[in-house]
Amino acid sequence: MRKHELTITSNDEIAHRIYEMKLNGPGVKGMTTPGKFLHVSIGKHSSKLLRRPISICDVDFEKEEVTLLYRAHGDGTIQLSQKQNGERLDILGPLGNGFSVETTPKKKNALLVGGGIGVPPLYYLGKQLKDQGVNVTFVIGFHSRKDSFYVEKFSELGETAVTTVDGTLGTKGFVTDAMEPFMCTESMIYSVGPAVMLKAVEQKAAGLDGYLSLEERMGCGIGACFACVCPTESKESGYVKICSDGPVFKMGEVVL
Amino acid sequence: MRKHELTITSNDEIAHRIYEMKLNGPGVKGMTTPGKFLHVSIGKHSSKLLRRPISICDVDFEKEEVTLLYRAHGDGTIQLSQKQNGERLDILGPLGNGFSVETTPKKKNALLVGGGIGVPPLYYLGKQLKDQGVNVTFVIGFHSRKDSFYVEKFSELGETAVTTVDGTLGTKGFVTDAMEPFMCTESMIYSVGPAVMLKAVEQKAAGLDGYLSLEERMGCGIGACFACVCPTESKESGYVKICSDGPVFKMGEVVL
Amino acid sequence: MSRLHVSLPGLNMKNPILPASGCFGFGKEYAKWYDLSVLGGITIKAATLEGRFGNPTPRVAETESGMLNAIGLQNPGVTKILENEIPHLEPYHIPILANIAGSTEEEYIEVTKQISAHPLVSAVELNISCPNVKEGGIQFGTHYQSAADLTRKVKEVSEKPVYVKLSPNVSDIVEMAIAVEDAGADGLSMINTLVGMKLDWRTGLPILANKTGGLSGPAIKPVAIRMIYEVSKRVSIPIIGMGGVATAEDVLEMMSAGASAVAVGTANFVNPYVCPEIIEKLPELLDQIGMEHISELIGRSTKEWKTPLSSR
Amino acid sequence: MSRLHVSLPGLNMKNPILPASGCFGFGKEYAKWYDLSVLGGITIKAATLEGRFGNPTPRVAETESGMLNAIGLQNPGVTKILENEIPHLEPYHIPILANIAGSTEEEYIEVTKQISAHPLVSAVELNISCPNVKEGGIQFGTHYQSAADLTRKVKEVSEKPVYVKLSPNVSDIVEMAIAVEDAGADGLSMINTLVGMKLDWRTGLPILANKTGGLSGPAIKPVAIRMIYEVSKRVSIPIIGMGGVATAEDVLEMMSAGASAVAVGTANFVNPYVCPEIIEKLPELLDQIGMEHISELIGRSTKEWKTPLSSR
Ligand SMILES: Cc1cc2nc3c(=O)[nH]c(=O)nc-3n(C[C@H](O)[C@H](O)[C@H](O)COP(=O)(O)OP(=O)(O)OC[C@H]3O[C@@H](n4cnc5c(N)ncnc54)[C@H](O)[C@@H]3O)c2cc1C
Ligand SMILES: Cc1cc2nc3c(=O)[nH]c(=O)nc-3n(C[C@H](O)[C@H](O)[C@H](O)COP(=O)(O)OP(=O)(O)OC[C@H]3O[C@@H](n4cnc5c(N)ncnc54)[C@H](O)[C@@H]3O)c2cc1C
Ligand SMILES: Cc1cc2nc3c(=O)[nH]c(=O)nc-3n(C[C@H](O)[C@H](O)[C@H](O)COP(=O)(O)O)c2cc1C
Ligand SMILES: Cc1cc2nc3c(=O)[nH]c(=O)nc-3n(C[C@H](O)[C@H](O)[C@H](O)COP(=O)(O)O)c2cc1C
Ligand code: FES
Ligand code: FES
Repeated sequence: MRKHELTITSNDEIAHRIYEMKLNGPGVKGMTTPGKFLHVSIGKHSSKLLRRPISICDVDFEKEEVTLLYRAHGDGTIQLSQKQNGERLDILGPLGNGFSVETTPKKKNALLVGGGIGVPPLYYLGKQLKDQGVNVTFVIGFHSRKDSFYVEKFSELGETAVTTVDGTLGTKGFVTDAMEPFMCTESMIYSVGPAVMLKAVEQKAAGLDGYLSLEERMGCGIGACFACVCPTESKESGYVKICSDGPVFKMGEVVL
Repeated sequence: MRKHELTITSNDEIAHRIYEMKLNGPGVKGMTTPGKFLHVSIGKHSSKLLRRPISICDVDFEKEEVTLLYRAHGDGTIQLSQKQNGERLDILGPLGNGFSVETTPKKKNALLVGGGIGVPPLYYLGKQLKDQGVNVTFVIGFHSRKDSFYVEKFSELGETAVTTVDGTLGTKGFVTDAMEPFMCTESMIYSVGPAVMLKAVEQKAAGLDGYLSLEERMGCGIGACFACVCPTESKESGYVKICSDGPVFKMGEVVL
Repeated sequence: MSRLHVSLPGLNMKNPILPASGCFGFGKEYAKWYDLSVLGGITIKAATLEGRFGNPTPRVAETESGMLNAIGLQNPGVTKILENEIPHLEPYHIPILANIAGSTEEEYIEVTKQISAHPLVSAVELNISCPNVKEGGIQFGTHYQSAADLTRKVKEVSEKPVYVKLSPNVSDIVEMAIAVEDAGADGLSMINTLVGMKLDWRTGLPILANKTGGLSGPAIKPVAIRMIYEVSKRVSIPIIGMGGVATAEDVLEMMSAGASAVAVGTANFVNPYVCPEIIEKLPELLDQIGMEHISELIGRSTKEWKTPLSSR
Repeated sequence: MSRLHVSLPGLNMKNPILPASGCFGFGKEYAKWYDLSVLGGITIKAATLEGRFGNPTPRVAETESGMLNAIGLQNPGVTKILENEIPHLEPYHIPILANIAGSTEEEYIEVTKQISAHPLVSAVELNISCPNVKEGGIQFGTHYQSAADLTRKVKEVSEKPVYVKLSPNVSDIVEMAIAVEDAGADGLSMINTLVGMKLDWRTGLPILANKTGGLSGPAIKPVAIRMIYEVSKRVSIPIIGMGGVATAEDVLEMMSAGASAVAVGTANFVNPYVCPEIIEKLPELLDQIGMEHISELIGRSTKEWKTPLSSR
């Protein structure tokens, strides 16, 4: 939970408007937990003030290199996509509470379900689960073939089912249409994506244990501004802050 | 009078906070007249919206390269000073009316007087006058030795007297303290600098012909917004616009 | 390009884009950069009865994503404008919106009489909101009774539709809008600049000779959007929206908030080609959102709200 | 560091910098980033009588050089704040300015009574200017008679000095400032946020669930500087200035305009270390302009004006 300057070592479009950015620097060594995010500044002189929360997608500790995957959608991420190798980014993080692979109960099988730009953190999570001997299966969804990414890399970690809304790759439909065959009472569910998707996942996986990663528009990213609250019934206050209590919550803990 | 994208080929600090920037591109070929200026954008994503007016200091037509000298003083020029080779700048220009070497009356001797960051356009002007066979003399003033620049390059064009406010280089004092010895009835005066200096030059050179280049905070740079007016007695309207009627005016034409 | 056509009282525009008053002179300068006939219309610089020299310099200062100006209504006076400026615009065949300023009711009335009678002038825009002159409009712009009275009197003499340009420096802009609508305004222009100031941190002194100035540019767009949104729900006359528009996306945002046409001010200084570039891009954006005609945008924001986060 | 010391009613500050209300929680989170004892003081999040959940999300949106927020005064209520939040600040030995909000006069009065009695609270800041709650302050913030009445009643029960936080969304902020000064305010805080809005151009719908929100950040600094400048010339109580401050240079500008201390809001989100970084840089800037003590800055701008262009 510190501020770092990391140097861009690559920044390439790997699918339609999807960029893979690698960043290098000593700050990387604290980035051990999947599901945590980096709060990325667009640049000191930019008229875009607020930082962008981006999940850790992978870390190479030997090279001191973190990988981020992001979609160039709005002004800020479009500006990020124009950055050149060698430029430095001002980054806070890792922030939040991630998927705590070591301290949470594990099961033999893990089903990792992600949609669109919610997919990236599942890669780092899947890698760590596999290292711990868990049998990982991925169900990842995209809008269309041209938006899909990392399918091969996921396949190297475990069985990977792909869905696309338009049917141009894998099964036509949503991730929730494709997850059933891979679920069993032994499965631990991990899911990242928009709230509507998480809600559907929660319903499909009723009765199973799991973790969900939420997203919301953020101000501070560190729990001070109350921009990112989400209602919960399990806490006296009635809410959690996604940036600092989450973004990862136990399934059922928050009201989606 | 067009919009160009020029590529930075060098951007070096040549004196304390004084940068020499070279820019390359086909747009350079129209930059034939000294005293005209370029209206330089700090960058599309910068929170600094307004363009900065910077004088043409030199042009190499073979290389299609224009040289600008600027002082990194406020936020905008500091951002300019951080630009790297290969980055592209969005530039309007050349704008305004410069020192029209070909169409205005010439004399055998020309005395070019400039202070601080008013010095750069005198270099391009001096070069052209010399090419036309005029005998050029420079009186250039700086605050201190560490702020001084281009002294040798000026000396190659003609006799060059330097003044500094603190006496660390050349004569101690202002340019107006040092110009007298170089003035004769045959001299044409050309001067660029802050209004107070131009006023003093005008007084010293009373009776002689000459041209002064003014500066003012600008909006549009092309005559549309009326940000940069200066009173004059010679026009019915009572004013001139520095950006489009100037920045160069005949001595005596405007009320300083 | 008929999918961009919009029609407002007196202003039959082939697209909804026109330069904002004071940011485009009388068109002459920008006509050297591109053919003005591509514009939906043009708002010309404020006219007063006599010529005015305006404020001392410096007249502009830069702020974060914005600028301050205190030009002070410099203009050659209505007679010279009619003689020397407006005729130059004839070849472009675009509607002309003539901005009018004054220190007294009488001055507004007299200028309106003269300028609205010119055959090339399509409509007038009452500038009751210039923050940069002591005697000159702002007193009308912040008291709604005076604004309504002035509007009524100007309407009586004007040969063309009258747009009233509202000041954002008020506690309740809806009240003001309703007052001038009731007084007979044919349309509203909003917003004028916010009053602001910048000091040199080294000296502590104001950058502008006039000390305060009008804040314009992208910095103020959220205020403009909010005001247009609130006013458009409460009046039935059309709104020419402005305040910080710099891109075609901004135009869509402002029309969604309730504007029927959009004026571009400060952005002309940043990029002289901004108006034609916006106009060219509009059809592409309409395609992206699957919309046939630009007028379908107007007031979309008042439809029921759904959380936009889940739209990815 | 005594050259940075400033003293305001109830607030004896070793430097003029404090975080602005709502942008720093109750200090706990930022205390993980740096030692809060370097601060001149701290403004804590608004307290209401009962706990409030606030508005639905999204609660923030980004604008050019600014942001909109519509948090909606979420807080656990004054009792829990006194029990669970304020005690955490004891170790830092810095003045605490407690921000107070409410829907009714009675609520403001009751919260003031309770919070001003806490020994760690140095002064209270009456938030009569929150634009994001329907019932909650803004009606006091735009009507100067209500503002004055409320100030008087709160002063009667408060055990600590009272600062009134003014809304910039008014036609005449000077009138408002004078009204609350006359009613007994010990100081002013200004400015709160401007009301703004942002729409998604694709859907035309507001980004914020609350539709409108409060605009903060560098975009609004020129408005803040202007208002502080105008008000400081007309009142004799001190002003805590805020609105867009992000650098030490901004602090000098704001104090020159007339502020006696400066609060930093949005900039904390951009850079969590911004307050200590500003504090560290202030002496260097004072050296650059040859000034011994920071309090000499206050109100420099009202000295006679000289054209700054010729200063190079
Ligand atoms: C914990 C977390 C992890 C995330 N991980 C990733 C990731 O790995 N890869 C990726 O591409 N995206 C990720 N996102 C979403 C990403 O933060 C937004 O897509 C991005 O901020 C949008 O910025 P923009 O400049 O494109 O959009 P703009 O519209 O210019 O953004 C304006 C403002 O809205 C905020 N915003 C806009 N959309 C979103 C959104 N969907 N979620 C949160 N804030 C938003 C921005 O942060 C900014 O403050 C994550 C979000 C969260 C909360
Ligand atoms: C015709 C002309 C030619 C010029 N030629 C040169 C040159 O060759 N080299 C050089 O270093 N400078 C030159 N200047 C001055 C230069 O434009 C300013 O120093 C520069 O714009 C300041 O920008 P900033 O970002 O440092 O300052 P900031 O304070 O960040 O600028 C804020 C705003 O004020 C304007 N501004 C500030 N100072 C000045 C000034 N002295 N003159 C005009 N505008 C100002 C800026 O353009 C900008 O809009 C020239 C000015 C004019 C009018
Ligand atoms: C330099 C300048 C001069 C202006 N002059 C006028 C004017 O004469 N009459 C008027 O009604 N508005 C005037 N305005 C206000 C603009 O027309 C417009 O309402 C405002 O700038 C907001 O739009 P923008 O952010 O696109 O610039 C002026 C604005 C600027 C920047
Ligand atoms: C997220 C957020 C929450 C805020 N909450 C409060 C609040 O509870 N009480 C209050 O008086 N002001 C509140 N404000 C206003 C700030 O205290 C400050 O007046 C304003 O943001 C301008 O300063 P800035 O531009 O430095 O942020 C809030 C501002 C923001 C951005
Ligand atoms: S983003 Fe500020 S509390 Fe979560
Ligand atoms: S800068 Fe606009 S008229 Fe000269």
